[in-house]
Amino acid sequence: MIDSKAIATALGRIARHTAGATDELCSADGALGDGDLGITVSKGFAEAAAADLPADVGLALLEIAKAFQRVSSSSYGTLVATGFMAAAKQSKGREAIDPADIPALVTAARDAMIQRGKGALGDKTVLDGMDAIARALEGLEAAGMIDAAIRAAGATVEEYRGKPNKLGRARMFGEKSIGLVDPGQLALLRIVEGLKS
Amino acid sequence: MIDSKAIATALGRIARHTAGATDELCSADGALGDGDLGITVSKGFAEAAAADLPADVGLALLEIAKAFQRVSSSSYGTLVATGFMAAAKQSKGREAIDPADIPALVTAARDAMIQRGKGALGDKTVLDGMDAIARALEGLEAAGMIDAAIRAAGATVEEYRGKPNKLGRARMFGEKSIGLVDPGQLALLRIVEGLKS
Amino acid sequence: MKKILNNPADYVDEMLEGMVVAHPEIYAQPVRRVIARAGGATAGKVGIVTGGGSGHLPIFTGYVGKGLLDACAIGDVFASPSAEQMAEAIRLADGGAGVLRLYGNYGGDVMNFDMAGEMVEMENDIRTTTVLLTDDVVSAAKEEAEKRRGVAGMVYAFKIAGAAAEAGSDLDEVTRVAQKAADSCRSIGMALTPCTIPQAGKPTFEIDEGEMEMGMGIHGEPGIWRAAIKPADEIADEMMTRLLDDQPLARGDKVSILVNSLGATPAEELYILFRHAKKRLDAAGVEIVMPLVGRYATSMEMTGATITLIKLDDELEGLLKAPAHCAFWTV
Amino acid sequence: MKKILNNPADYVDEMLEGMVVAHPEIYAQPVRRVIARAGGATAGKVGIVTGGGSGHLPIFTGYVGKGLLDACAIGDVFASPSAEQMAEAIRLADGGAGVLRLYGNYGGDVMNFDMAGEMVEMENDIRTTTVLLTDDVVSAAKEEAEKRRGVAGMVYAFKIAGAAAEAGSDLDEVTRVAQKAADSCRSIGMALTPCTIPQAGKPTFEIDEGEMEMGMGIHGEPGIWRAAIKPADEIADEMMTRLLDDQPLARGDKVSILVNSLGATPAEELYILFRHAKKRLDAAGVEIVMPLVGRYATSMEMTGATITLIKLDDELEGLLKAPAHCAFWTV
Ligand SMILES: Nc1ncnc2c1ncn2[C@@H]1O[C@H](COP(=O)(O)OP(=O)(O)O)[C@@H](O)[C@H]1O
Ligand SMILES: Nc1ncnc2c1ncn2[C@@H]1O[C@H](COP(=O)(O)OP(=O)(O)O)[C@@H](O)[C@H]1O
Ligand SMILES: [Mg+2]
Ligand SMILES: [Mg+2]
Ligand SMILES: [Mg+2]
Ligand SMILES: [Mg+2]
Repeated sequence: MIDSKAIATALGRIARHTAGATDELCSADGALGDGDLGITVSKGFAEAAAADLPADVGLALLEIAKAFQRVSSSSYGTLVATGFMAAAKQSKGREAIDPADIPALVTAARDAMIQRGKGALGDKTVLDGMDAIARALEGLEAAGMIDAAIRAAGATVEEYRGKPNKLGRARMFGEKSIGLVDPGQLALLRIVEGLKS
Repeated sequence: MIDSKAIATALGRIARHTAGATDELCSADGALGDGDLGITVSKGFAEAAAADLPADVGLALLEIAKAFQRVSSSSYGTLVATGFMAAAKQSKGREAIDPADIPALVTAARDAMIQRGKGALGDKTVLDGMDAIARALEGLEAAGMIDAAIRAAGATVEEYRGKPNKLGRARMFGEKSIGLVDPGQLALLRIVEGLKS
Repeated sequence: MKKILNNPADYVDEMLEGMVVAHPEIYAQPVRRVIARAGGATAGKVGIVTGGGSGHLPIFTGYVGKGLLDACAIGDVFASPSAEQMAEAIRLADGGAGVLRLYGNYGGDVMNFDMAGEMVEMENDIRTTTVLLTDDVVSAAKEEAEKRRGVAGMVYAFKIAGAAAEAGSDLDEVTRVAQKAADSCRSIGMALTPCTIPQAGKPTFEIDEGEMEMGMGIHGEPGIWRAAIKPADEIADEMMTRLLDDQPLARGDKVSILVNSLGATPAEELYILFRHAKKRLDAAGVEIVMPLVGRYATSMEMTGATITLIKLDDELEGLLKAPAHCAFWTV
Repeated sequence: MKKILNNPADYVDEMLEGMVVAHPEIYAQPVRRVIARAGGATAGKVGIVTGGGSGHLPIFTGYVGKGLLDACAIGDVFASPSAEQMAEAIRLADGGAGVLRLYGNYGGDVMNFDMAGEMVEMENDIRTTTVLLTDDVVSAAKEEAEKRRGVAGMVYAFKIAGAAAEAGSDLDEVTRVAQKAADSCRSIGMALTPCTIPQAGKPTFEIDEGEMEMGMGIHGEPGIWRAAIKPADEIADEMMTRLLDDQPLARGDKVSILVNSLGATPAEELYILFRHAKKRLDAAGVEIVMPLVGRYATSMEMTGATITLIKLDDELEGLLKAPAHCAFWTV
């Protein structure tokens, strides 16, 4: 079972890992956008890791969403907040969640993010990574989840490298975006890697 | 006797000579001002040389003043026009002037220029050159006048090189103007040299 | 970085503080990074809010004022404000008749404004509507026009929607004319030099001394082509051709035209552009109403210009000409 | 040269053409390089003319309009117009009540305007007076204040003299208040980057990336010091100190303050400067009336700013606040 304390520990790991990826993510975003993604992600997780999480898992996830909103209002920050908010709604009133519930939470987050950003799967965004993770976790034992998520996120980055970006700032680069990694997909990889770090 | 034709011939010479001094005068003015003096002088004399001069010497000199006004309204152009205008007033109604009248005409021009520019002798301007020429010509034979004017204008340039500019744009440079030639005095030297060229 | 500032992190807050103390009769900042009308919301009037990144004055905050906007949420330079700040702007603009969210189509802004709309609907029971500006013709093909960015066309939309709200129209009506204004706007930009985001400390893009970029966005988004600087008339011609291709005009049509500096380009050069743009419209038999030439939507010290055309019918023309007042513009 | 232009030799004429066709209800160009009011001179009203080099919009031509100027002679970029053009401006401004020549103290302009005055007095029997702006405190010591250059203080003098003329004052009276306004103005500038005169094609001066120059004139005339760019508050402090040293203000005094961009410096940064300048005036117990923050007197795309203070009594305050309208400014 995963409680609010376990979530706090995981956030601390992600915060440390993404802090180290700040420059990498900024330059990936610099090539296709405004170059702020590393800041958004590292600041967001630092703020979330520093937050005092309530015992109710739903409220804890809401707190994380709010932390993201406070420190970043770039697209990715808002999307991450949206994802956590959707997961929060599903787990409200519980002091712990079952690992078996995780695929459903990821799916809920993915769907909320699709709605918020009016994006589609296949547009070469973080959504594709979320979708790959959700599908990879389906029916897995708790023990294998993190590795599966990392594999899925990493495979998404590579799969989309050769495709053009169709959403967000990167869309303007059109064919020039082929060959470049989507910064949001890369950020998602670094985030899930953080869970294992 | 000097008639309107002789004046036209002299203008042609000055125009040719000052055209060759354009860059030199622009860079002298560039060091202490806005760098347009070479253009002002060469354009002004070119326009004057191209003008159709009436036989009346006074009206001819007025035409020269107007030509200067037309093509340049930088300080030097206006001062030259003012000088010619003053000389024009003194010679109106005559078809030719006596070389012996020239010192008086230069003096009249100098005085009008002092009034127009609210300057004083010693401020390191074209006025000092005009004054030196007026004094040098006093009582001279026609034959020696041009050489005397060139000597006087040249000596003024050298005499003032070591002094600070006290008028016009160059004033702002204060002590930094010491060691630099006043562009207006240099221009006057090139103009009188033109008479001999 | 050739900028006049203190700590780059304070750029936006000090700028807002200066603006409010310079014009206390127009602007107030009841909540950090939210500018509202000095007198508060007007009871019974539809509120209009906008929001977006800083660095575009008079856009966005500058246009809060009578006959224009009621409140504005403002982010860091070129960055979206937060959903919470936008929600505050909506609350401050609310006079009980609902609030129109009127802003440019940028991903981050849209997500945050949508979230803000949900927040105030749930928490404050305020009815809101949205109109997005999508006037930049080079930012997406005509078939995907809804994906285009919003640029200087915002100025017309603010003015026209603001006039309708001031005249007492209800939320649906204000939303309708705002959408009509947005639909009638087409813009295109060109840039000669970048600007510097204070906290980044380096130019937003690089460009050679002799080069220009046609179609560049106001944050340095890539344009259509980059090449040696062309003569002003050729620049104006290409810009007008692209605008008129996208929204053909017929003899007898009426437009307003905004020739706008991105910041450093001086008024002198805007008039040189205007002169040729007008020739194009004259030749097409199109009448110009209330032309705007100046700095209406900038990118700080960027060099370049944008041209916006808005096709007017009698309704839009009347609203465009109605009185309005803010620190940057008086009609 | 990062400029939008056609043939550099046509820069001024095309700019004027564009300005007049953009605002035909305000400006007319009856004679080349002379801008007059669209409706012509107002019979019985004192005329006010100015003149100077191009490249400073809204100065000079921009301020022709109701409650402001009647006509303006305009030269090449940064160069004086001719005496004949100035004489034409005077003739066009003359409504039978005499004409005030109100302009900045630059050698060439003064000589040409004096000549123009003599011309119209002789040829047209128009009575003229002169008031010179000498507001740039760094351009000469206080003991030689009459040698100082005129800069952004012109804006206040145009506004105040224009209001007096519009109110029906006679030539002596308009001249008196114009002189009073001129005497009450003090300005100082600072620059970060040069501009390029179109026909010269190269920057007016060179300055390192990290450097600023305090006290520089609007044509790049040398200033007081050049060093690493200072924080905005320190810049504002030095500028304010120099202005207040030259014209001390007492608790209870009233001023208007103009924080003006030389062109490229954005409104954002003007407000950052204003914010600190206001703190200085607040601390001194000096009241600010109608502050102006924006681009009122520029040097094309130069980066930098000027601050002007004008000390006001009730008479000047009333005239400053009187209605006025031109394409660049509505009061
Ligand atoms: N509308 C959208 N829907 C889903 N993902 C998006 C959307 N827009 C951007 N993204 C993702 O966010 C990443 C960029 O995030 P960020 O740098 O915060 O954006 P910006 O700075 O442009 O607001 C992209 O690489 C992409 O994966
Ligand atoms: N008020 C004045 N009285 C006399 N001579 C002057 C005056 N002002 C400038 N000059 C002379 O004119 C020269 C500069 O001429 P010019 O380049 O035309 O001036 P600007 O470009 O500053 O108007 C100076 O070197 C000086 O000799
Ligand atoms: Mg980004
Ligand atoms: Mg961003
Ligand atoms: Mg010169
Ligand atoms: Mg000159």
